[in-house]
Amino acid sequence: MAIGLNILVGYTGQISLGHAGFFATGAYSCVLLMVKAQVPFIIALPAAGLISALFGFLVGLPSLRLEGPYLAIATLGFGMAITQIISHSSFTGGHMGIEAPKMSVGSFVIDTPAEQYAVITIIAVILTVAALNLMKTRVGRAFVAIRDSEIAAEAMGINITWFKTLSFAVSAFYTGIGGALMAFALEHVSASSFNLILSITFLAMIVVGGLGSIMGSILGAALLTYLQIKLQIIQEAPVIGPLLLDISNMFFTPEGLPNIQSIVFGAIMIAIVIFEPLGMRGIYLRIKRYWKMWPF
Amino acid sequence: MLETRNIEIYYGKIMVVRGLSIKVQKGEIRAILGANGAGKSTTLKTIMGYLDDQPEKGTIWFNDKRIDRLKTEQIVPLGIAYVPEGREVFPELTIRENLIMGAYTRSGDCSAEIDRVFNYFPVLKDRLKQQAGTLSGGEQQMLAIGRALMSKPALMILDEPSLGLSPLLVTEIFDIIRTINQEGMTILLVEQNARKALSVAHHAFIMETGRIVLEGPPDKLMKNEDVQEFYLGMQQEESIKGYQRYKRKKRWR
Amino acid sequence: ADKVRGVTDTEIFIGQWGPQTGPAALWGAVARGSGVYFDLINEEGGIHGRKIKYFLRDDSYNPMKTKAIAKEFLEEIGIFAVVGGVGTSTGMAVRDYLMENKVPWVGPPTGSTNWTVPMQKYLFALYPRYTDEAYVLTQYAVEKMGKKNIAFFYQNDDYGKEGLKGAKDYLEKKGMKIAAEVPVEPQDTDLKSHVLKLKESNADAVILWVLPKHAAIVLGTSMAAGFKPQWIACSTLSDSTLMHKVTKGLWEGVVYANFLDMESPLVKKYLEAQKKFAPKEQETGVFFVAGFLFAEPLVEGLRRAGKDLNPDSFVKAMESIQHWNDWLGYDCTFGPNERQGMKAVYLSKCGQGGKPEKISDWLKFDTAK
Amino acid sequence: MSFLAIKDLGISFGGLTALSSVSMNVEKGQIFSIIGPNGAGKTTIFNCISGIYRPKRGSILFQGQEMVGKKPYQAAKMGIARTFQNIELFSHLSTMDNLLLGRHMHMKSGILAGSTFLGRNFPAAREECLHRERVERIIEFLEIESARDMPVSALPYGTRKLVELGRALAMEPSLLLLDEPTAGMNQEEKRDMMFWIRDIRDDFDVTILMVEHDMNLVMEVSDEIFALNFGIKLVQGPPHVVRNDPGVLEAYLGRD
Amino acid sequence: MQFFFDLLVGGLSMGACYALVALAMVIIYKTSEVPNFAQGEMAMLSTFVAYSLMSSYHVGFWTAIIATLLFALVLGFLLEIAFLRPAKDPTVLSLIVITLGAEMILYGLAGWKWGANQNPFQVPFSEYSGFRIGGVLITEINLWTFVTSLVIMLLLFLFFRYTKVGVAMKAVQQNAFAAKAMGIPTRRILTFTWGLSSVTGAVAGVLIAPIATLDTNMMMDPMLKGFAGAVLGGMTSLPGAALGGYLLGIIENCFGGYVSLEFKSVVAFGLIVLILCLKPTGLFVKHFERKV
Ligand SMILES: Nc1ncnc2c1ncn2[C@@H]1O[C@H](COP(=O)(O)OP(=O)(O)OP(=O)(O)O)[C@@H](O)[C@H]1O
Ligand SMILES: Nc1ncnc2c1ncn2[C@@H]1O[C@H](COP(=O)(O)OP(=O)(O)OP(=O)(O)O)[C@@H](O)[C@H]1O
Ligand SMILES: [Mg+2]
Ligand SMILES: [Mg+2]
Repeated sequence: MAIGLNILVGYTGQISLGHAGFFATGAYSCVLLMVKAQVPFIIALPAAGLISALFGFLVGLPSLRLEGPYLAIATLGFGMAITQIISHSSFTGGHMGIEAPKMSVGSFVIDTPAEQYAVITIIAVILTVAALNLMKTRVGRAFVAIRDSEIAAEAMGINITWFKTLSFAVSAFYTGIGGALMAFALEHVSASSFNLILSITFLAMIVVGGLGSIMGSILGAALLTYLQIKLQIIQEAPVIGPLLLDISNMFFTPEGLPNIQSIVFGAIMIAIVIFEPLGMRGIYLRIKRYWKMWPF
Repeated sequence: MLETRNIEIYYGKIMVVRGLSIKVQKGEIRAILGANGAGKSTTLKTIMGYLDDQPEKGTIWFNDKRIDRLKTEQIVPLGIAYVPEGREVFPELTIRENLIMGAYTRSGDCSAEIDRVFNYFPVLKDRLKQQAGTLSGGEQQMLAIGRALMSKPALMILDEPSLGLSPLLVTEIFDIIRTINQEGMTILLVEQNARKALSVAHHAFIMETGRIVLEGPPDKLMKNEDVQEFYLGMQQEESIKGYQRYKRKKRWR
Repeated sequence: ADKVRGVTDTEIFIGQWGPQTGPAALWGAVARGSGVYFDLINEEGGIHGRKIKYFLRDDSYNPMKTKAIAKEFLEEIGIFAVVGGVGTSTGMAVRDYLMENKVPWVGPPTGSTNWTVPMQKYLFALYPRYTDEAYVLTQYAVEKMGKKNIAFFYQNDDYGKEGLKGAKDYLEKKGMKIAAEVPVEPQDTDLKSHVLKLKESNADAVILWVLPKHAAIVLGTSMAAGFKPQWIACSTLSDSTLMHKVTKGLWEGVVYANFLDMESPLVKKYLEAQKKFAPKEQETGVFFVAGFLFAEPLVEGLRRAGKDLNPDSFVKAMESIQHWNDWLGYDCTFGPNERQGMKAVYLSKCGQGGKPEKISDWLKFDTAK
Repeated sequence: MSFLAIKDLGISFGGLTALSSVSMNVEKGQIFSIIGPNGAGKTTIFNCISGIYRPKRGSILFQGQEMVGKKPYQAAKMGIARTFQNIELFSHLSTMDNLLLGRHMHMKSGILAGSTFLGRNFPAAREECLHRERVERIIEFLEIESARDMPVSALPYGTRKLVELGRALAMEPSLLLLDEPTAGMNQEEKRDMMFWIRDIRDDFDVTILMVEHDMNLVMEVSDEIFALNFGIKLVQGPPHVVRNDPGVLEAYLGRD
Repeated sequence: MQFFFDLLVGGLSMGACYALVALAMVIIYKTSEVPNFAQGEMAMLSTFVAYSLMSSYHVGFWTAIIATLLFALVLGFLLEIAFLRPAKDPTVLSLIVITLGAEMILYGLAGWKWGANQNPFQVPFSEYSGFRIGGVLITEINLWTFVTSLVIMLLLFLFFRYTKVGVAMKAVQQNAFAAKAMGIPTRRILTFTWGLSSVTGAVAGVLIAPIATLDTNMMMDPMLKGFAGAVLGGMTSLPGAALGGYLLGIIENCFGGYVSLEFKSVVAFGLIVLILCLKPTGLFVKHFERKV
């Protein structure tokens, strides 16, 4: 659910390294609501989003006066604190995490992977449309304005304090919902999953997808998730696999080969920024333009 | 001394400067006048090597050396100083540090130059330790010009030096321009204040949508009717009185 | 017969996850060790004509990824059983999922009680429980080494906490008090304040239930602080050559628990297999060999299950393993109500140059209590 | 009671007195110009009025309300719009979006309404259409149609100034602060600007407070001129008075 | 009391390492406004180079260190030239992403090459003995760490304050456009800062490794703490960053010693958030208000 972060970073230009924290908040609050308070899924999901938003709001408050690296550190602190607290509290299942119940709408229980996938897609589509709409109208424009020039934005009558915090909250809401959905997809939540690397991956997703573009966020998230799965078994790939093994044997250590994941990931992030600053959206736009010109 | 031969400059696919040739002779002041968006600043930036892969066509020569496609940091040491449009001081450095940066390409002590700058702009002297970003608009403009003087260039390129200056200061700045020119510096000037520019220049160009449409010595240009109307604003009286808004677009086509 | 997932006429699919990258990659050797073991078995002709096809996946010690891997195992590859799979929180993320889908799982390489309490039909644990291990270690320290003031330095998660519980159980029984319990967070590198806490307690022995890295740092830092108790280490720190190397010799004299018999002739055979199948493998220490250990009972179970292999026949076969000793561990025993296969450790002391010196026989847990 | 009454305004920056005891009254419907040498404190006055600086002493009464201590966005809500000396546009946005941001205060849709519309008839969409129309009218008025969908960072300086003016107009202010509106323009463009300033005052019914260095323009359009030097008032009065004031001549105009 | 002084010494020596990392980050931040997240990994890789030289090629310690610092310098140059320079119209965010990408690449490479093992890092001075001041032991390595960090800090400070290149580095950050107009070779300056910063970071790595043992994850925690220290000090101020690093080390140790070990690391961040709320640009940097 990179959309959330994109709202924050892409649109208001605030950098957060703590989104894993919101992700965790969303996942845990949704699961806990359902397990401990027997709240039905359709209520627990938005509630989880709102709880994350609340946290986002609270984290957003100090962020008002911070920017750049200062903000990054503050949010990083939040992300670390949240996971630390979760993993030390027995209410949240400690390090072991907790099992997530099945999603259900009314009496209809969703349990096959296909159904699960469908539900998640539907929710994602609804949220995407909402985000697209939001960005086209007053609130969204205000977010962008703040990024470009705070002074001017304020002179337009935009209450920066309010909108900055709001952007944090909205972004946290999205991330929280994302976290909750993830909890259901994996049927388990566990504190140690929500680490700094996750936050970085989020950031990578939106950059790869294209900053300030909602379509891009989705594409980016999809691509990176796909790669994450496929790179694991790179040794099994034809041609490249044996070749890499040979290289490993010659210059590196073969058991270190899985680290190639991290290398490829890093390389992709850099390549995208260097060659296609607009990310996947840029590529998409270019293809679109190309087809428009076709056959000329 | 400086010469552009038939240069064409593009922003992406849009041609902004279309076959421009200008020459600046040693010891002269030359001015480029022109409406908004004519491509004046673009031309200067290209001369200074700011725009990658530009000019698309044509060549630029400085003292018989080809300088197009050189990097800015290679061009400056040849003896060209540039005062960009819109001041562009180093906001968090002090005035002193700003000036020192102006002399970056020169080695050795630069206190003599600093004194010379303070001589031209005494205001700056009182603010030696103030951060440049907190200066008023005009003060920043003075600093920008002073900073360019620090490198003792052979050619100085100024982009709208009078922007935002009070009338008194505009006069002063042009006096200074004339003085440094008399001390031997060649000057290329882009200006909106045509009257002032023409009063100091030896030769001027008028630029419209990427082309030179008129050039010559100032007294000749002053006599041109269009120049009078659009750049010197001599016939404004009646149209204002009549509250009539009319515009003659598409000139010199 | 019906088609059984992960079993064909010629192959059995076995999966394992393990951190090959990231902060816990050290343990990744376990999963690679198992791989070599399966290669060896296949070379010897497989099991009832079937070869083992082994799937190793990297989860970077991230439960979220482990879960994704488990799903891949079941929904895409279709494996018969899981072996090993380092990590408690990672394993817990998939335990119920695997059990619901009747995936036999042999030998999760940690000593968590969660594997066997409550009992899971398809889950066979081998690694001696941390609680029990800590119990006997403490007992040994008090009874055999005459230590009176014992402190406990543990990683602040279930791994460390279970160890702590075992130690406290023993001390409580003896009416003794623990000198200090000092937790360390997995990501910490600066342990000065931890050491000062330990030093304050005036402990004459400190039990370590931490990562090798932290063990090394804490020994070094203690040395610098002039704090020199008897160090006693849990079985995850039982690679004394490695520990001796990273502590630059400080490990000498440390007493630690072992769950795998490095002197067994099997080890030699296994290391030869490694030379053959994974000649470049560098980490052939205890963790790597442990990868063999966790796979041995699985293979034994597969053998006993015979040609007609399915999860339930496998469980039956596993349950028939009683006091089995033809492996690296000790006295493997399962039963209809017994899922903890191994219940003993022996102690060693790190001698000169990191050479392990066995100082006790196998200490069986049930007799200890 | 004056429309805008500044009394005894003073502010200093670390030892430097930028304004000392400045007082002025601006009447409704006036075009009121502030002139003065560089660094006199003109922009500082603007910054005080629009809430960006907080003056050390003095008061600013706008339609009877105290402005000192108000935040910039509050000032904007009360009907004060401004342009900036160094142009502060939202450079990644198009001209259209920039102007729509000017309408920010007049729009109401919040997060919920903003994110949940599907067709033209939802309130947020309707509101959006309405305001777009208004903005179109301003674009037409300033003749910047060609720039409507261009990102403002690619516009020439003069056009950017116009966009900024348009954005201020979109706010429908009752007081408009213009900081050097014609800097960087040539005579012809300045002349256009002069007409616009008058038209704006007449058609949009706003009071205009302007800082400008072009004396021809100032003298032509101003009803009242206030001359400032080193944070101190030199003179105030109609153009012909100020033009011939010896203090102004000496400090500002020079012998021309 | 002795307990407190012990904590203090521990805090100071760890703080010195944080301070070095913080300095390294500040150097790059000063010229490009980019917090360099690859800093830790750069240091880790350099330390591994030193380790390999010593253990596999039996090079002497000091030779290895000099070779390593050279390596670090070149690594810094390379990263800048290969990754940062080609970026078209980079925003701060995209640069940050590049450093994150570089971080992942370096981490992956190190893991690939050196595996996951813990390695002992030998130094010719003792980790365990040293001299005592009133019962508090200051080990040789503590002393080395402390002195090295101070010397480097001082050198850097003088460099930035008094040399033309130093001032030019600041100028590049504030207005690269104008810096070019002054004839400042902005790109070369950037490359140079990366080299300088990389060397500073490598020193930190070499000083941390003997105590923390060397593995690919060694620098993760110090990197974050160093970053936090830099932010605490104000991100653009060298003395601020160094002090921030020291402070962080001390606070952490004292909190660990007196309050709770569990939340030791988190508290450091919590505290920073608190301080940032009160002083948004860190302790030692004047907030610069942009004038309009
Ligand atoms: N980055 C850019 N991308 C695309 N077009 C640009 C860019 N910068 C300038 N232009 C276009 O190039 C043309 C010339 O601009 P330039 O700034 O050179 O004009 P100018 O003569 O200096 O005008 P002014 O008097 O307003 O400064 C303008 O039409 C402008 O829209
Ligand atoms: N934030 C600040 N910090 C320090 N000094 C400031 C600050 N803002 C303004 N000043 C100083 O106050 C004085 C007045 O500045 P101001 O910008 O009001 O001048 P101005 O009249 O608008 O001049 P110009 O016509 O050149 O724009 C200047 O000397 C300037 O250096
Ligand atoms: Mg221009
Ligand atoms: Mg001003």
